[in-house]
Amino acid sequence: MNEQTAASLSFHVPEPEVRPGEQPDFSHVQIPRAGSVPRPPVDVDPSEIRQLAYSIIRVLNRDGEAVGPWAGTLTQGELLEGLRHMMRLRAFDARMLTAQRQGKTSFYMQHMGEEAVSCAFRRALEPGDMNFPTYRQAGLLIAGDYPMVEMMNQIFSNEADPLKGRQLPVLYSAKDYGFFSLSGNLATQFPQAVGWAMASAISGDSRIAVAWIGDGSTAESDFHAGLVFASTYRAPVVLNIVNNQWAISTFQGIARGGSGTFAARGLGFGIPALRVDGNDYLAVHAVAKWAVERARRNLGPTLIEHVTYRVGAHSTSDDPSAYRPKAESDAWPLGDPVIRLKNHLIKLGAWSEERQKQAEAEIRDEVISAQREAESHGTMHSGGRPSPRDMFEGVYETMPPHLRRQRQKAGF
Amino acid sequence: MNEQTAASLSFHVPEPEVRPGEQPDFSHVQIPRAGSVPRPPVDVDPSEIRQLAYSIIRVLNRDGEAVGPWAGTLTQGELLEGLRHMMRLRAFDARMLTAQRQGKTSFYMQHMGEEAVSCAFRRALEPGDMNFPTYRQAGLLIAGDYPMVEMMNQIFSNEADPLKGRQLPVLYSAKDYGFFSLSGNLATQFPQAVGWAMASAISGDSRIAVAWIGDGSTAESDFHAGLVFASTYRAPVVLNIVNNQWAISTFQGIARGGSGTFAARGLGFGIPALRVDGNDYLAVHAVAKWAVERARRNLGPTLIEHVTYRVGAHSTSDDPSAYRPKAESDAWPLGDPVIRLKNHLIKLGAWSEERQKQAEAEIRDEVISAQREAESHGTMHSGGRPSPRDMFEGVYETMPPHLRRQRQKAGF
Amino acid sequence: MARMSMIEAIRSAMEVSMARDEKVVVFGEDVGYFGGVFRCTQGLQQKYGVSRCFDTPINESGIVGTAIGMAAYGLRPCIEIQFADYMYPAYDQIVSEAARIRYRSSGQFTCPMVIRMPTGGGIFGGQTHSQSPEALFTHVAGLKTVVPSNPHDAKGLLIASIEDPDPVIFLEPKRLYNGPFDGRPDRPVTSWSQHPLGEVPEGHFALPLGEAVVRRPGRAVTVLAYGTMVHVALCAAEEAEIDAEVIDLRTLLPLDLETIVASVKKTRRCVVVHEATLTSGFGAELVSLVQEECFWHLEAPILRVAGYDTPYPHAQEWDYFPGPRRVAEALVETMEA
Amino acid sequence: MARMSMIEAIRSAMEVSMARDEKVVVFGEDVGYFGGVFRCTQGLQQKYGVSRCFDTPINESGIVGTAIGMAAYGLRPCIEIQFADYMYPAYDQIVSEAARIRYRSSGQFTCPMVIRMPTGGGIFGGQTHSQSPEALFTHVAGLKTVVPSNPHDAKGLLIASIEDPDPVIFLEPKRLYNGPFDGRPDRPVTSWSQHPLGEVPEGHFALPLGEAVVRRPGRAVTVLAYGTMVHVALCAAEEAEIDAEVIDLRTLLPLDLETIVASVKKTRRCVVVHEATLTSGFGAELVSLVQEECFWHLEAPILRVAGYDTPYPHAQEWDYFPGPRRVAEALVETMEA
Ligand SMILES: Cc1ncc(C[n+]2csc(CCOP(=O)(O)OP(=O)(O)O)c2C)c(N)n1
Ligand SMILES: Cc1ncc(C[n+]2csc(CCOP(=O)(O)OP(=O)(O)O)c2C)c(N)n1
Ligand SMILES: [Mg+2]
Ligand SMILES: [Mg+2]
Repeated sequence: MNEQTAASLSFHVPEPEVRPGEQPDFSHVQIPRAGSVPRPPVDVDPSEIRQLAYSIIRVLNRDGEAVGPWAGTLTQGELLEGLRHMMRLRAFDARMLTAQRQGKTSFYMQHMGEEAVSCAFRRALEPGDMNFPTYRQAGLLIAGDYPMVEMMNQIFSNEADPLKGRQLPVLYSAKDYGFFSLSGNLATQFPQAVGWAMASAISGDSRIAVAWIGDGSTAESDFHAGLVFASTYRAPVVLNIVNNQWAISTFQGIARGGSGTFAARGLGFGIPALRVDGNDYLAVHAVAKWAVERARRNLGPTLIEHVTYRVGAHSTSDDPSAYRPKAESDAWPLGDPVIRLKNHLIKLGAWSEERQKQAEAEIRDEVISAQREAESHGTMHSGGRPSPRDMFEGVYETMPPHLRRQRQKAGF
Repeated sequence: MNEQTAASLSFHVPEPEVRPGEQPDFSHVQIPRAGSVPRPPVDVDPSEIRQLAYSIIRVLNRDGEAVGPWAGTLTQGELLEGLRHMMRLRAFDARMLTAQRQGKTSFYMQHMGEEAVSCAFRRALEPGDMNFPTYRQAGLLIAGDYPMVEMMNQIFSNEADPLKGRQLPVLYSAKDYGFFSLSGNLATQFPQAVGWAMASAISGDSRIAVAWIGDGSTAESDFHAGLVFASTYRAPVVLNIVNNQWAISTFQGIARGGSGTFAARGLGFGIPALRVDGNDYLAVHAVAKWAVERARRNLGPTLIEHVTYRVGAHSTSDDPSAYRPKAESDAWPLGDPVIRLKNHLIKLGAWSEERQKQAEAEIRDEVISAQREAESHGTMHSGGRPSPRDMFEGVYETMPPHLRRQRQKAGF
Repeated sequence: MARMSMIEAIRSAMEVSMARDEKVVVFGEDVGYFGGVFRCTQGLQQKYGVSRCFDTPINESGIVGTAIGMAAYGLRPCIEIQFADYMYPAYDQIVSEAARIRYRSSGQFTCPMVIRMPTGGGIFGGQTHSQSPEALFTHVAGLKTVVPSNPHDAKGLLIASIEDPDPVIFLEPKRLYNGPFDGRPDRPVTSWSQHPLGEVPEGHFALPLGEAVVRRPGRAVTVLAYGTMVHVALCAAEEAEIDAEVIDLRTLLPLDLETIVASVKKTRRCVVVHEATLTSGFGAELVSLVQEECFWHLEAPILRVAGYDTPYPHAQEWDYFPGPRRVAEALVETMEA
Repeated sequence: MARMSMIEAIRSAMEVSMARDEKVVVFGEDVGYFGGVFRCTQGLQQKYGVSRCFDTPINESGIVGTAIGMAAYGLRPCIEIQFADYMYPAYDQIVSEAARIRYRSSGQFTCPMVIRMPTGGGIFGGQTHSQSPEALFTHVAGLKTVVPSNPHDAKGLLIASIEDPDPVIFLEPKRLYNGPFDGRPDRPVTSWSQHPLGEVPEGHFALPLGEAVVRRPGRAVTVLAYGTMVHVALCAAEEAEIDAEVIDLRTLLPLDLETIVASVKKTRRCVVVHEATLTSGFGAELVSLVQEECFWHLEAPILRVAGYDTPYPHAQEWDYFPGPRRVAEALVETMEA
């Protein structure tokens, strides 16, 4: 019945281009020229912009100039502030990594190389909008002026920890700053964000939700759940994929499979999908603004893939030298977001290497003084811990009898 | 910061074109001419055939002729046999619906209107291939010459039931006929099929797997899990979506959302996606053959959306007149699969209305005699039931002590 | 007061809640236009519009996940999982998310929501329309679990659940939807219109979560039951002619341990009944608590009558179902111990 | 015999199994090239190739679902869920599918597979790297559940699990990976190289599922424990100077009830210990069985020491953890009852 002979099948497992000891190689990553991708009107028919899921929107060119139709969404003052946000996040990370090594906290996760994504996106939001982030979007807090000392209190699980020591370090929650309680379980926030957005629409509100997920976590089923509901109810939500090329030890090909891009996952749902240079502060902001406006104007969800690179280890429990070449991050073709924005501002004549140095020193001081304050409330392995009594509180609004009995027996 | 005013959001819930009491309307369903969709080579680059996810492959035209590049995959003898398979399935359904009304079984689910999908697909498979079906693919059994009397024994939960009364009627299992044990939980079979296919590839085998899912169930997360794994490992599997327009009371727009088609869900995974006229026996077979060949030649998965219509109720527990116009199925523009194949064969001069009548009578007799035999082993509400002792068997290969104690205490 | 079936009582609870509080929204598979496969939400979309009662895609994790987002926003979702057997795809959202959001955010975000789901067998539903997964919820800190046994309680408890500030799992024994089933399928079905607990206040009324009720006072042995098994236990007590005190737990968590302990200290014997599989069922927790609290009063081992540790079979449903005969046997065994 | 940590013993079990039977395949998140975040699969890909040991997308339902398909095909998947806390997305595939395929197909299809997952706290992992979900498996007919407490058993039980014809949940107390942790975080960590049970046969050896072992014979009270709590219980017995008989259950289902009953009938007292939350934990099942079987022998209520009914907190980990002090208190309380 079938002409083909019964040749043996064979099993295919995607492999990264290179492994430790080999020469980093990103020649397979296609990067369009800055300014070359068109900017459609926000009410465009999604089926007309499918190609945006296969390109990369970029604003900053090699010479540090902002070019093309996506340029011009931020003033110079805003850009200077943006640079400062990214620098602050980077300095914060550096201090906390050291604090972890010193045993002041059990765990930390850094953002090195990805600072532009959350910092620039944050600027496109209004007060009242709600992010449903992953652990790698602390830039939303920094750029939203959440006090660093509060972040440190959480990281140190000290007596001033707003989460009372209950959560793993970096699993922040900051409702008033539009930052939803972080989960340790990947992808669960995706349908939650969509639900929050649906609730806003149901309530005739004007606030929107923003969902965040990593490249590896798009494989999780809740990514699908989020897309299905967002598509069906045209929820006012922006769905962000941060493709930093790695998911702990697995390269993005394991999650992406035969697909062209992660953004393309949105096309099957009729959701407009854009890819953006995640190391380009201006491009991220422009795309965020476009998507936020769609949501706010009741035009429905947008999916954004932020193309970036995880320069550091996955977390303080990880050592990437076991699975990728050490110098890979240097070879990453989209460069460093801080340096790129700095160069742009210098090009504009609004900044200089000296002012950069000076700002770095200021920011370091700022972070150090915040740390000093936080440490005065205790660190993980010093005194000043949340009380064990707290452990029993807040499981329910009112403590049920069985928990009361348990606390009593525990003697707390 | 944002120019737009804070206009109120509003909530969108997709609604079908018409509801009970209104005039059926399928004018929004775009149906290309038979023969108009090209047939690419099986080793085509998936990114070159994305448009196939938005069209409908059709072979039989209005005049009952087989036309275009997808025609010609079956001989006249095979077509005659195919007609008989569909008729047998329809007659089987009719008898079982009656049997349910008579209390001989607790439950039944019919295939009216969708017979071509499973019957034609089955022909493209080889012995040893494995289907992971839904409850609406009994055509795989009928066209695979699984004894009808065995199906009835299962439906009647009688003493000859191959599944010993353990399963809800129609949740068949027939390993030797390439039919995986049916689950009551939607979509779980999707990653399972992919896993079976991966196992075949890992083992250097030549057998392939076939997954089945309904339009409504594509919303389930396991649909995504299946696509992700199929894409990553290029598993030798054919992934079928049977879009019969309804999921119990919800029309396909609830699951499809803003998407153009269900087939388009595959594009984001780089999986070739085809849409086919599911009421066209020849088209289903041609597309099945194409996809099966891809899998067999280690070219990876294919996603197929079979466009059809659920003419009957969801199950014997359902009454569709509560949620859709009664005459909607008459208005369905792709016609009836049995009549269309019959007309084609008449056109070919290989068949006639008289032979059709005669075949109907023969098949009815065949089904009746199978039913008589099955009923001799008992029905749900007569004697001849599987023993309660069986209830404790087969939970594990070897009965553990606690189950032995429970059975002993039960006195069975 | 009005006469209601359990379906009508549940519907009435949602209707009353939606009328009182526009934050209450209702959704699930087939729940909107059609009104649910068991018709519990019939008419709600017509009355309150598609924004407050709507159909969803078939994705239980999405249903619960979006409801969590809505609850965090400030709405009060009351959602339906079509059968309890289909809650597993949502289990992560329930356990890792709904149950923990208040705790992990130190109260910044809360999750007031109700997840309704029909449970239990007795309708020839086979293994995926018959399960009783309550123990999978009672093990999870942060959830409350409610199981009504009649229309009156169903309404009062559902309203209380919707008004509760925390996530509540609301299990509806589907075999009771239309009448007080006593576990004897050979007898004609009685309807709620014949039963005093089919009399239900029409307007708003809430029954506090965490209060059990004695359905049948007795001195010989305490029977702990909930849902369908309450009626089975009552029937067994009559048939065995044993003066059992039958307690309807109504809420499994928080549990009304006081009522239980008072009864067992009085009767000095205890039988626990449920339909879920025996091993690690909620009965085990009840046995543990009773023996911890009443050890010195007990005159016989506490017995459990429960579903066998097999999947729920289709044809052998009535062999599987822990009916009055099995309960009566346990009562006799306890009395003779 | 060789000296092995628990990680090495688990790796050795997979290595031996893969060498003996080419049907054994190993996969999971970060399991292939990298060798797993706890390094349990290190070297397996190099030795047996990417077709037999490989990385997967991050989708637990997909991992278990594809493994079920592979098992139905005829392979023997031994898969890793990175942390037990992340098994919930796969719970439907485990409960509704893996556990029931043999039964519902009347043996046409079977599901021989092992799902390995690290469990338990004590590593400052917070609520999503610390859970002990064993009761969520023991309630499910069709699953077996295994929890080793040392390298020797881990290897023997894992090999037996891989060779078992049915699905086995293999829970690995991660606090024991590198040494026999006794629940006193203030003391220097001992390593398996100092412990007799760190001595493990190098080649193939299988320990039958369903056999408990007495770790410490005693006459005063029986302690039922598994995993990390075995070591905590031993420590508590020493510290309280109570002649406790400590039983390491090893397999929760099937359970070695005989060994348990024999011990309790001898000691007449019983304490049950686990790290999972108390309510509806596996301890409840143990208490129920012991009181059913040994009622007339018991001289005191059976006590449970378990995790509190809250999410596993981060900073208060050592207040939460049921350490030797709490176990010792229960021993004393039982003795004084
Ligand atoms: C449900 C679940 N499965 C597995 C994990 C373990 N885990 C934590 S982070 C991570 C990798 C995520 O990668 P990606 O989504 O790319 O995000 P990134 O860390 O790169 O920002 C994994 C597997 C988890 N936290 N939750
Ligand atoms: C996990 C799960 N959720 C819900 C159901 C209830 N259910 C059974 S069939 C069905 C509709 C499925 O529709 P579709 O996938 O379109 O298949 P069709 O019936 O049209 O063939 C639903 C919701 C189920 N069986 N399993
Ligand atoms: Mg990543
Ligand atoms: Mg359908």
